[in-house]
Amino acid sequence: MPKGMFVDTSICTGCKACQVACKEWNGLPHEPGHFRFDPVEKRPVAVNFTGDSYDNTGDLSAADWRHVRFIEQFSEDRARSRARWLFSSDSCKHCNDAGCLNACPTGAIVRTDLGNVTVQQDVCIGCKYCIPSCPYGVISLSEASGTVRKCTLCNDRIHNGLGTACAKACPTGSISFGEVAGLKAAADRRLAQLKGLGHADANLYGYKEAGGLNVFYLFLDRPQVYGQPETVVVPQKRLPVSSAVTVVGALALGAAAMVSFRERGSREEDEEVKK
Amino acid sequence: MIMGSNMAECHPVAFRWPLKAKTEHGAVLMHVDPRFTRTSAMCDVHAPIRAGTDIVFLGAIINHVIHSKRWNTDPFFRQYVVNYTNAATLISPEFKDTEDLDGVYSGLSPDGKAYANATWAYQRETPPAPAVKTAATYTDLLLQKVPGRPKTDPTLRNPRTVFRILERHYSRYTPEMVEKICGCPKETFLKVAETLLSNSGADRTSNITYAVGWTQHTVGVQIIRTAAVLQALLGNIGRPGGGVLALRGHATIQGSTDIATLYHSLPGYLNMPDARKAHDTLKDFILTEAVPLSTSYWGNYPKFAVSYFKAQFGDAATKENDYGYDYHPKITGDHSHMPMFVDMAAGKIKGLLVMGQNPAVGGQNARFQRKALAKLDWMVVRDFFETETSAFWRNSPEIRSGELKASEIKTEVFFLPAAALPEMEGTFTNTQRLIQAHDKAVDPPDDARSDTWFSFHLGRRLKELYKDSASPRDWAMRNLLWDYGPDAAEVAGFRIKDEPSAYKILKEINGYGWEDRKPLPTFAVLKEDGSTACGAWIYTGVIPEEGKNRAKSRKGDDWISPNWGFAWPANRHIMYNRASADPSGKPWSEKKKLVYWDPAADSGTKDPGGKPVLGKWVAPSGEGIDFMPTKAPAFKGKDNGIGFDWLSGNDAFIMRSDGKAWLFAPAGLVDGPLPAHYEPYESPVNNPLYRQQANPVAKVWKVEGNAYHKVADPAYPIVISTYRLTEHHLSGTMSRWLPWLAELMPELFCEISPELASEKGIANGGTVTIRTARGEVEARALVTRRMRPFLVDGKTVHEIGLPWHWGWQGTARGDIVNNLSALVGDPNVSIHEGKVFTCDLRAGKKGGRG
Amino acid sequence: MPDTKGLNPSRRTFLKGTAGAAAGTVFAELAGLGLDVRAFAAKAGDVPIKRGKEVPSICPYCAVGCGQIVMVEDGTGKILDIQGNPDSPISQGTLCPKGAATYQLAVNPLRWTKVKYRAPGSDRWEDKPLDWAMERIAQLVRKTRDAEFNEFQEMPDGKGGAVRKRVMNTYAVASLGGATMDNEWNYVHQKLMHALGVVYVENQARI
Amino acid sequence: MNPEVHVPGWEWYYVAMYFFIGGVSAGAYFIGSLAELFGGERHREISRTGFYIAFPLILLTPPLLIADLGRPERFWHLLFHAKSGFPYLNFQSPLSVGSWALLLFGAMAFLSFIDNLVAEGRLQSVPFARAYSRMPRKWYAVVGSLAGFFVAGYTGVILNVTARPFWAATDPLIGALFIASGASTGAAAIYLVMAWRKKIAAAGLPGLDRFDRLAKVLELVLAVAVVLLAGRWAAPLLRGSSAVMFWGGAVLLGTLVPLAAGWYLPRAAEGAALPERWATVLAVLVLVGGALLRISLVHAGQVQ
Repeated sequence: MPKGMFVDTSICTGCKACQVACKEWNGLPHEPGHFRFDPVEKRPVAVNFTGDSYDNTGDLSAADWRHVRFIEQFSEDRARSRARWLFSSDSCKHCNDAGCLNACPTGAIVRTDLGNVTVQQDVCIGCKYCIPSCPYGVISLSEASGTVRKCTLCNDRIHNGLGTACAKACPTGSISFGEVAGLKAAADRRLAQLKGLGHADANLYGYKEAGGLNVFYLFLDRPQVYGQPETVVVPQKRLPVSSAVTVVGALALGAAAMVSFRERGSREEDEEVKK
Repeated sequence: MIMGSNMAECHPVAFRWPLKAKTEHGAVLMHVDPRFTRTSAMCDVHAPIRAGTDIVFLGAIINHVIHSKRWNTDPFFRQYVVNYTNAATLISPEFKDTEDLDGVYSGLSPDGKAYANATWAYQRETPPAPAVKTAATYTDLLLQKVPGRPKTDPTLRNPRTVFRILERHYSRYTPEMVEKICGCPKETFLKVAETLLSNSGADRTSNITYAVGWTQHTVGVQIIRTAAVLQALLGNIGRPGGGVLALRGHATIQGSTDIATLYHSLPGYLNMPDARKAHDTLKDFILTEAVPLSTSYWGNYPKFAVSYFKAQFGDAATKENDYGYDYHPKITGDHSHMPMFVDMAAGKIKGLLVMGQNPAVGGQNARFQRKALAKLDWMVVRDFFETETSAFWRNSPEIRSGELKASEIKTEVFFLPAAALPEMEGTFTNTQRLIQAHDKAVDPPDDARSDTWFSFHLGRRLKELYKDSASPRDWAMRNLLWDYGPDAAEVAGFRIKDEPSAYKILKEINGYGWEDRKPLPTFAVLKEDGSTACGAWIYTGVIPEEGKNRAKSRKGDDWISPNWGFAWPANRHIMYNRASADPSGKPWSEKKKLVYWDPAADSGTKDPGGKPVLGKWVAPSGEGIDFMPTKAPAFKGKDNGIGFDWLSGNDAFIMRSDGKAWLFAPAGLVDGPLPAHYEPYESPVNNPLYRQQANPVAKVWKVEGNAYHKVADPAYPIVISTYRLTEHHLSGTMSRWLPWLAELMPELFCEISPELASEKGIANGGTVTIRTARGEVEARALVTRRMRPFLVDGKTVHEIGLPWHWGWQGTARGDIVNNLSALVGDPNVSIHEGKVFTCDLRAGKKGGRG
Repeated sequence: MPDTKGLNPSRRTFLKGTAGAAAGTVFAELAGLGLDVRAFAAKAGDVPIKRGKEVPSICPYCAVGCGQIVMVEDGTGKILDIQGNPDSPISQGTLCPKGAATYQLAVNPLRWTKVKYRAPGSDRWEDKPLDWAMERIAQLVRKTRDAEFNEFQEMPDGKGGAVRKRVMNTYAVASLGGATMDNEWNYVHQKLMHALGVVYVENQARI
Repeated sequence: MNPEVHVPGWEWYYVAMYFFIGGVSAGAYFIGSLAELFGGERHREISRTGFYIAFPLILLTPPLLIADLGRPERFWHLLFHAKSGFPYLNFQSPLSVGSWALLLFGAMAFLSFIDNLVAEGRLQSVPFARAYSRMPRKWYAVVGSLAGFFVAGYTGVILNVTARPFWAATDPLIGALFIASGASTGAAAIYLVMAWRKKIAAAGLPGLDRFDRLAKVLELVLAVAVVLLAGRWAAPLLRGSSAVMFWGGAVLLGTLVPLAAGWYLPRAAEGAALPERWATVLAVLVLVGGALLRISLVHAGQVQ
């Protein structure tokens, strides 16, 4: 009975409570890259203004396990039909076919009985191979710990009968935590409701991607608009072909060597030389 | 309808509920605001209006409503309005409206700076014969001065009725005028008006929610009045789902207004004794304040006032010494925030206690306020972090620029570390009047102490210093009731043993019998003879019996939650909820049932024959009933009574002297009985409605360092609005020092429309400088179509927005936006006009074109 | 919509901890022929969670009044965590970003917890004992007030003349703030200010 | 492919150098083995040199690999499960398999290295020298060659089997490209070492040259194919420092110039063998080109 989260972006107000609640519960620091140090006053000073709507944290990182995106869609005349400000809170999706977990050479990344994918901090060696292996750009190296860190789906909370910290804090219920099957039923109902209200482009994201996502989304526009890839290939799916072609290359070279070294000297000659 | 508020951003958790109403019950959410904000994004309708034109928009809805078919045919509206509002009341024939006088009302003084409100009065019957001949008590005095009942015309045909005056007053507030003045498309306006109208009635209610987007104007009070008038006309007051909801900004800003640390008010909304009024003795004070209100529940004013003084001076407060009234200070003018700093700058104020406030950032014309701080002899700041206010002498912009020199600032500054909320026990009153307790979890670290600790121990030391004085000026200090030391059990387990008892203080606020020291269960038992002491009568009932603190009730339910906290007064969550039933006492509809008359219920009293008297008001939800519990709907009030005796069974508005909601305010406001549109004090356009440009009685301070811009000033052509964000709190002391919040909104930015940006050569993310006659600030440009230019009367008006949370301290820094704003305010309550003024904008850094 | 409230166990469950709560067995999902590390990872079966005494509180930021729970570590008496109170009918356990950051407001290395004093004309803070500061402030309040106390004041009589009125006040001392402080503080503070005759008493309700 | 996929932050001086040195080592070993297996005694010197090169070089790689780890002290988790202590292998992860391959290759390279020493009579005092026989040597060579191929190739598969747009788009060619480059740089290294040891055995060289040419042609073809395959993600190889390294270093210096020189110079010298001095320069170019190939591709994937 995997647990997960349903993120209904249609009722996200972009307040970022999830970002802070996540840091609070998980004891995450501010993202060091967002600050410079003021030597006179002896304190960090935030310098991460981006000009990208109200998004200043920009991305998920080892210190930012949640990230709220802001998408402004306004026509020049700002007619209501073409005036939208979309918000969406992003995190690790706890893929059923998880690129990071597949790539992990040490067994540090594990999936628990509740379906969440989490990094055992005492096992990870910081090889960073999981980082480019995540098709969603979630997992990241913490310079402080030398290990990779990401959302654990609040592993401690969910294994003690609680929901995730972000879902709990979310003022509007845009993030809800529960059993994936139940959440999907709710998501289907909400999608039908929105379609009925004329949101023709509304769609659910995460039913099929990467073997199904335990954290999935309702979007009002195409997933790409929210920065989510519309076709996801878990890298390890390509491993057999990639390996095979490499082996073919090796065989070709083997053949080349065989030909090269044989042409100039026969076994008989060798025998002679040896004698 | 959300207007004058950015609810989703500034009150995100409260916004949970309207959003639920939308997704689960199909409610229509509308946002009227100059900017497209996170609130607009969640609403079905966004009506953009030029800042400061709210009264035009709301007035036009009033005009639309009262001429609409629905309002004139659905009997609900007529029944509600005639019975529960003063629509039918006749106004003095001398009253002249703004339509008659081109923008001002009758009664304006020859210098145009103040109104006399005599001509705004009701027409009344002859006063009744007094019920008492001799006056032994303050109540008797009130009984001798009961005015005649207001004259009415329930048909509303008389041109002197409030309704006809209102109708004429708003007749030029048309959809076309909205388009012309507000810059809002007519169709959008009509959609808003129609939605409100169609969602009001017997089985539907509409709510209007506002915040400081309405208050921070020179017409702030009148904007809110306009909404109240509209809601009264739509029958949306006193009913579930209706009302005009204020979203306030600080954790207990409501509590600090109820138990006022405000110059003009005593706890419980009693006025501060005022040397400008006939307040020479306690009797004068009571008569001056209570006579105009005696036919409402304020008829109990003497009890509230005497019990207040008893709570201040205890045994020393006697009937003979007017309960210590003579030793209580009187105000002599406007001592509010802005004049406080004007007087400070003039050297009149020598010492300042700053408690959890940061005027160096949050004060209007902040540069002026910071420079005023340098004139003090001493200042005490209590806070968590080294606020800009506490550090003004060290590293403020004025020090850095050399304008001020630390060596020349003679101010002695104390920084006292404050306890954080989990480090002390106490109560907060939220924006719904709900008193909630927070318990002490841990001791504050090191020398940090609770605020109550500070004031209590400062008082204790001062009492010690004054204990041998015989001077009358020290009488109040000597006799001040100051017994809040903790019981051993209250501090058990904590390091700090001299923390005053929050319970004892709250018990005094609640009130108790002077002899038995037992808490009072309700303000109905207060006495005017000194036998009860009560700090703030409206809070009575929060400690109904010894040891029981209802602020600590923590049992919620799905609706009213009467057992979660305590909503003053008397746990009433929806004020004037008698209006949720029709005049005959029946619920308006099953769907909107809240409080109603149950004729079969046992009232708890017996008739002379010993049979139980049947009939009382009931509320199955557990809601406190805001009415006389057994007064039948058909009851006729006593003409020569006061308080509840005077009010009839359908006078739902029990705090009003006529028991009605006031569409027209014959008293209580200094700038007119009806709201009229005035342009902001600084505006790029002339008032298209009246010759009178701005509020004639607005408060202005023409002092050095506080220059104002002219109307349509070519040097300052752009409208600016200041506001807040979800990610920060006010002046930033509680958010900019938290890296978790600092990184969410790191720097000051300025929201600019692409149209204006291209006109000024501004690139997104670049630096811009905003200038007014008061100061200059630098900000990062956020170019966005969420901002738009307004077409006002054929002229393009550009508007920019600046969130104002930043200062030079903390972990998120930026220029202080209030360096731009001016000291100019609403005449009723002296709140400043921060939501709209004018400025100039250019690309580049301050002082250069870099 | 899924009811998020229902997904949270009641506060009491949380409070007492859950001895019998489903112990999460962590096991590695291993691809192919990899070693099954289930047996070893199962040591982490009882996934540890922060636990402590839970004290009900209220959010210190805006006036919505969301419920909070402060978790205090047994033994050390340190704040471990501050989060929403699911029992609150106002907030149902939710918080906004500021409310969610309350922990960092209380537990923050940048917070000042000692008395600081700046002498007239000085360019630096110095540390002072609390008791010294309290006594000095009391003396300053008394001196400033006594020097400029008005028992009576000439007031306009409305007819162009003046009339002597009892005012019992001082304009030399002012007080600012209060909207973020307890009702109890507001009460004792206004009481003290009025007893001293201070009339410049204001808080954030005006701005 | 999602351009927002995170960048691992692999440093060129650790990871790309590891890829490169591992490639040279594996290539040298591979050539050595093949020369040993198929080339007979004529190519004895080539095979010896290959084995002499492979082991010391592969010894250099673990420090490089470990230095790039966030927690270097935990490097052993790559082979043994941290909690159980048992050997750990994740077949889905080229990095996991590659770690074992590296270990295996290192072991074989060590055996071959010892073999060489014994064969050259440098370990006469060591007891087991007597146990020297040709059988185990061939076994090492076979197993070592396979492992070596793996070491040279898996580094490319590591890059290909990620979600970074450039690396994913160039899948499945980088593994083969790295193998080809490993062979060519291995050959260059053998040549240089032989030149340094003054053991240029004329009889063996043509075979090596021939193999080298074939490897370079394969490398060239694959390099161009990689760019074509990268398609819209090819930008880092078309502009900027990676492009210079790739085209100027890997393609031009590493393959085109040596190929052209190998074709032109002998003709210019009228049939005479390539002068040793030129050949040395060309071998250095090949090595530089091989290093730049790894650097440019490791870099390109972290740009796009």
